[in-house]
Amino acid sequence: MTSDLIVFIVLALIAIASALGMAFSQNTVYAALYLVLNFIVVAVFYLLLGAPFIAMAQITVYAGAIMVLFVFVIMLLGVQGLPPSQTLPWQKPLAVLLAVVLAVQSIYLLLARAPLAQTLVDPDASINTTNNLQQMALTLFSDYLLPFEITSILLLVAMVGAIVLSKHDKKAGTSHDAA
Amino acid sequence: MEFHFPLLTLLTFFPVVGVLVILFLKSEQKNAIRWVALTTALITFGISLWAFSLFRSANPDLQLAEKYNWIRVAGWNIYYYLAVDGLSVLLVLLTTLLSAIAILCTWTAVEDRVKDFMIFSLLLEVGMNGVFLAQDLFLFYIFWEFSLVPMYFLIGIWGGPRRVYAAVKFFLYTMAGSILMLVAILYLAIQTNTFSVPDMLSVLPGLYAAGTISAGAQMLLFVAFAAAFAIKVPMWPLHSWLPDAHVEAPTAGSVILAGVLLKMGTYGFLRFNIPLFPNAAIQAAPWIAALGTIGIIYGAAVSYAQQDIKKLVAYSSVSHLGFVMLGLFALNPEGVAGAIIQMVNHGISTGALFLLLGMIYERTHTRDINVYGGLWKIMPVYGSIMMIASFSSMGLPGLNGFIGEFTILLGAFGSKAISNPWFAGISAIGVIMAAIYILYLFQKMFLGPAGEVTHHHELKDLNWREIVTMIPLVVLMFWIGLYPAPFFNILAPAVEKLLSALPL
Amino acid sequence: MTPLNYYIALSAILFSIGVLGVLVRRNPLIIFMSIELMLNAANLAFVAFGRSFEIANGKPFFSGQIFVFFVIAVAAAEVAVGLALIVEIFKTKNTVNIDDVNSLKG
Amino acid sequence: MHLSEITSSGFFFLAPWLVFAPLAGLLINMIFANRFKFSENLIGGIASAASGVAFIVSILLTYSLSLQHGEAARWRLAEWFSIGSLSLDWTFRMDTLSTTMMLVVSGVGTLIHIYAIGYMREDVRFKHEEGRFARFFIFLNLFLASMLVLVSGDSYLMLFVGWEGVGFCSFLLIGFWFEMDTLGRSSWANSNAAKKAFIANRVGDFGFLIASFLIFWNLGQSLQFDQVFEAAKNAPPGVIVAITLFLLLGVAGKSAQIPLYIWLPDAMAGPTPVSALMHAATMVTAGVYLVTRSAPFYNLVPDAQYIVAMVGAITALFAATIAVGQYDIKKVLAYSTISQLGFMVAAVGMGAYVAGFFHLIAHAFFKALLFLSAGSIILGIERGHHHAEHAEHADKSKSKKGKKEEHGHAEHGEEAFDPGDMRNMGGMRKTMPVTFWMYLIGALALSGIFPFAGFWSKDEILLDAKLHYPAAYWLLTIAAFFTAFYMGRQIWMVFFGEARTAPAKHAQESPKVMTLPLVALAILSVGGGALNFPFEGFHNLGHWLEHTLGEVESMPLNLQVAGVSTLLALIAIGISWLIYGRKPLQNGEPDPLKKALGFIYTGMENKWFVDEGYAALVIKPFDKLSQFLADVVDWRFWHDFVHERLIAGTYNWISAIALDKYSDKQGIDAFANGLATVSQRLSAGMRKIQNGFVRSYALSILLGVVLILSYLIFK
Repeated sequence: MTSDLIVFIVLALIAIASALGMAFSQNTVYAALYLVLNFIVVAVFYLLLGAPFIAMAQITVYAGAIMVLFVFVIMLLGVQGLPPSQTLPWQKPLAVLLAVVLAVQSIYLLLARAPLAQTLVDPDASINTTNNLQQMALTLFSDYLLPFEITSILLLVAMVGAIVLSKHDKKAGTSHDAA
Repeated sequence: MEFHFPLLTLLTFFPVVGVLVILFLKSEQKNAIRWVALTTALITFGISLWAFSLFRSANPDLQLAEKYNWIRVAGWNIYYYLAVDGLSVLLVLLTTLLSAIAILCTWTAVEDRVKDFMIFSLLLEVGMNGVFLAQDLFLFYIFWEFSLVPMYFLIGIWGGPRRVYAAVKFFLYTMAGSILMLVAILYLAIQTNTFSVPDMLSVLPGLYAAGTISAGAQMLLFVAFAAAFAIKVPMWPLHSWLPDAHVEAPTAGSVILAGVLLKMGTYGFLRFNIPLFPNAAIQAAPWIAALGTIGIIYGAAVSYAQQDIKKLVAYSSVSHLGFVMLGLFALNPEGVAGAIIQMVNHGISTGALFLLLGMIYERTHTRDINVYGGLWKIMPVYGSIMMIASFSSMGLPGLNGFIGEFTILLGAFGSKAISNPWFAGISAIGVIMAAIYILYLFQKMFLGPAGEVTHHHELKDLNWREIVTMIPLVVLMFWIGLYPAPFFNILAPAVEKLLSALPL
Repeated sequence: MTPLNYYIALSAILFSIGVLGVLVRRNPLIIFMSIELMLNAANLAFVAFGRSFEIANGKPFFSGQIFVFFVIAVAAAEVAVGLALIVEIFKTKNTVNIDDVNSLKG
Repeated sequence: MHLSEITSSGFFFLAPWLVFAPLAGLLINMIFANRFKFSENLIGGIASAASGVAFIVSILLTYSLSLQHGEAARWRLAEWFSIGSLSLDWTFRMDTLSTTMMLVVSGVGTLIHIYAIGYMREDVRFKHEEGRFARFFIFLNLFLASMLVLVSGDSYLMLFVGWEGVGFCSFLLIGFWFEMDTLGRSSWANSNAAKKAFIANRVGDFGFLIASFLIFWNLGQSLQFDQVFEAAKNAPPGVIVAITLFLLLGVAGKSAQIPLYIWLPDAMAGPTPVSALMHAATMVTAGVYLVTRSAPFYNLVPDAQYIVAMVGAITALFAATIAVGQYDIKKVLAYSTISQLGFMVAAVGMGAYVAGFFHLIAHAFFKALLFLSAGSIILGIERGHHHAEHAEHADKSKSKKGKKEEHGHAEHGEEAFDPGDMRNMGGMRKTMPVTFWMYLIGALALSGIFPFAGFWSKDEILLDAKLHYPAAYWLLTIAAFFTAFYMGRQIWMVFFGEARTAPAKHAQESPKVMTLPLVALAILSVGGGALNFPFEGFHNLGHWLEHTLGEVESMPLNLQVAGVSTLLALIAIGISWLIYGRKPLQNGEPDPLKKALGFIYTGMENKWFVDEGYAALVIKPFDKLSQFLADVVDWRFWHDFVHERLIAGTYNWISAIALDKYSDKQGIDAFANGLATVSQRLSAGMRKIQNGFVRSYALSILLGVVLILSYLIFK
């Protein structure tokens, strides 16, 4: 058992634990913090997989920006837990069952059917060089230029959408637009 | 492949521009919406004229082609392939013209949800243009089904009292036929490894000759395609949806339905059934001629018994399209060219009739023929235009209907494929019966003493907008009737090419 | 030297936990976070597969990472709009219980 | 390939103006007349001038033709269309046959245009529809244009365009007063008459169409006259028989022969100039023209010729008997026209084309004269009627008068006064002397009295019949007898004795614009015989037509035939004097013949119940059939039963069973309801799933994912 395998297992346990914590914590703020932890662990995995840029992006965008947004909203809406509910009593057991089945199935499928599944992933492989980031940038801005630009439009649209949604039109409710 | 300006794409999708502009307008700005829609339709018509100016009628092949790889999965070659030839160019012009006219005729007729109406009208135009321009079966099928949706809403939202019933029926019937066609398309594509029709045409004769596709299979494929098209035409006895749809549809819907949508069926026969399955087409010709003949007589007889003016004209469509089918399956140049001309004629004449009936309906809100009478005295301009339209529909020489009917009957009479002059002979009785039902309509509405409806309504003669709506159609009626040579010259090379491939 | 298997299994487990979160929780914020978790699981698989492809072929391969990059961007957009929607729902319904937002029922 | 070359010499380039001139007149009147408030004289003048130009063009064309000794000439205006082997042009054909028709059509047409100015001016006033004056002349010009297309066409299809065109104009003009009947009462009668005429014509057109298909496919894939006649020489006779018989159907429709003649009497609903121009002088003779034009076909098949001749002869006699029993002055003339058309058809059927054509021309003169005079009489009586009414009104209270005027002409009096009924006339030779003399000339010409035009033309037909078809000869001779009789009856009833009603007493002579054309036609009726005197060196028409028809037998005068027919005519006139002239009919007295002939006269009076027969045998069954097809077959069976019950119902039933076991009773219902029920049931089921909880939706998605994955694993 090599050292990086040990690192992997420890981190993986942390990731699973934090994910479970997020999913089942009654306090929304705790849930958000568990998720941040999970994101950070995943970022470490990215580093191990030779993707430093993605790891940084994960931390800044996800663990940073997005989660801050979440926390803002949580603070805005209040942190009170929800009372236990009697609706859909069969939902929970069924969901758990299906989720487990899904996990088993997908693990099986991915491991048994994926052609590269037996590859060893080595964090020190020679191709993981310092110009990794540069090469990735080159790829991003040549082959993937169009999707990249579209992403910018998407973000713009999302921005506009968020603004429109939160803007309060005083006349809303009087003019019913048939369209 | 050299790059040229994608004119046909522009032509097909230009109405979408109008839709986008309308989306930015408030639904209260009804006039602005109408003007945008009309302008869009007129520009589209202009584009079609532009395309027509680049069209070389002496060339029998597909022109202005735009062929791009679209989907390539597992040996399925699906193309984005638009092109036009002599068989379709007139129908494209007819579509863009009638779309503009249909929008113009709803100016005051539709006051409710104008925005939606115009959006659907423009989207419908996209679908129709696509159907006539697509040369790839996959693309064709998409446009074919797409054109159903806006029509469904046009009937279902702005129609008469039983609109939902009519819309659902319209949708289900045409859908049911299309599904068989889809299966046949997939089978063909698997056999030929392509969806492009011209490519198929170069591969298929070999497959037929080698027996890869047996004669029986060819017949089945023919029938599967025919099912979709025959319902759309509609051929007797599959016409049951037509009166419902026409009666309930708003005027613009009826105009487009009669003028263009039905032509999609006959065009399908012309474009796909005949060239793709030549042997089956020749075998089936007498049967289809028989159905066409029955349709002619039956439609005319049933039409005469109607009390509802729109229903009367709807059944007359069954009769007229029987002529078209008869001409198509005469499989000689006279018959096929006559059938194409008759498609255009029917679009013009029946379109005009529906427009005119819509105009009077807007004034009186009744479709009962018995309450009318003596309108010619009260509305002389209306009466005169109606007279021209009715007699054009009846096939009076000098007007367009005659040219189509005469060439069709002449072709069918001497057709080798039908090989029996009786069909044409019996169909010619339809000419007499056309006179009977059209005169019945015209007399009951326009001649005789002033009817009951004139007591309740102050009937005003046509206004300028309505006259302008009618002028292009009336001009075309005379043009095709008196000097049809240019139209035939456009068709002739493509028709000759189509027929020369048949093993007759 | 970690086998790719492990990463894949981890990714599947994280994804299933995300699914579970979506299914059992009634707080839209947590559901949303679970969705983010699912995206992350998928991202992890992307990067891992990309990496193993790189090693197997012996040459740099970035498509996996670039996809993750796009997913992150989309997620950001999604969160912006989604949170705005949640705030809006809260304002009109005055609740964050997703079971109270069931006006879509037939 | 073309047997007669496209020509460019002479005045032939004017040929299109035959059609363009009337069209120009029509367009001017259509566009400007009502907008700029043209006076009636101007409108009529434009229309008459247009017609006159056509006449002048006809003269010039004839002149050019005579310069090249009657050699047929063709003038191509434009390509019409060509597809496959079908290739057609707008080509005008000038040969001796067509120019003769042009002269008759445009010449008589011009006179009638002029007459119509006077006639319509009063007619529109009597009917309070002054705005329709221009419309009449537009239609009249349109008719002239169509008729000239008919006679000048160079192919069967162009002929057909004119053929249907005149039928269409006939529809328009018969239905000119479409909202009333012939007496001006609000009614469907006139429009029914118009419809009947068009449909009867269409039946004939059907025959024409089939004939042209046969010609095209069997005779060298052409419709051009020279080409098909050339090809006919080598064609199997069976085909030619079929062609000629289908053409005969067309002739029967257009020229009002048995069995399609029924529309012509009703066509008298049109204004009188229309009856004169179309339903006597020109349009109805188109059938005769068609047979003459197709002479090369008919000459090949004597059997078909025999059938044509007999159809004509039987029609001639049949219609003549009906004419005896009619009271309406125009109806008598209408049946007389049918009868005379029978003479012509019989003649051309016998191959005596010149005789038939000679009669056609003479008939155009004297029948137009008779009709126009009849119109003059009717208007004279209308004038008298108004005069009498005004006198009557003067006596009565003013309030009643005002009320009456409000109601308009249609409701004058308790029973509408019929100005065309001969029982309302009498003694009119005193009140309308000019018209009387003109009518008398026309009647004598029609009866075939020496030396009027009708004598020469009719005797030529009879002589031909005697030589070739004795049966036809006897039929025609008896018909000639009846002709003289009913004309005598008419003269005595209308002009002699005392006026039986006040309007007839106060009748006034017509203005000059109407009487002058009468005089012109009367002169032609007197002198028309000179066209083809049966003496050596005088067969002008015969020699002229020979250029087109080939060798024509010229008939010398046969004193026996002429003597018999003249004698019979004189006897008939004598009998009519005995019955109607000696003791004039009194007002309200039934026709004296009725007592004498009993049920035979009832038959004549009721047109042998042919209309009723058609109604019972053709029209009713067709109505019934159409109703049956529409209501029972199409709607109740096909639309409701098969589609709604069987297809939609079965679907509903199945879905009802599948979704709700309790309510399958309502499963079989109309499609609409059924569909609604189906969707309701479907949605009732779906509601349980569609609970609005997003979580459970997500659960179902997950379920789907798991299932798909299971499939992937276990497949």
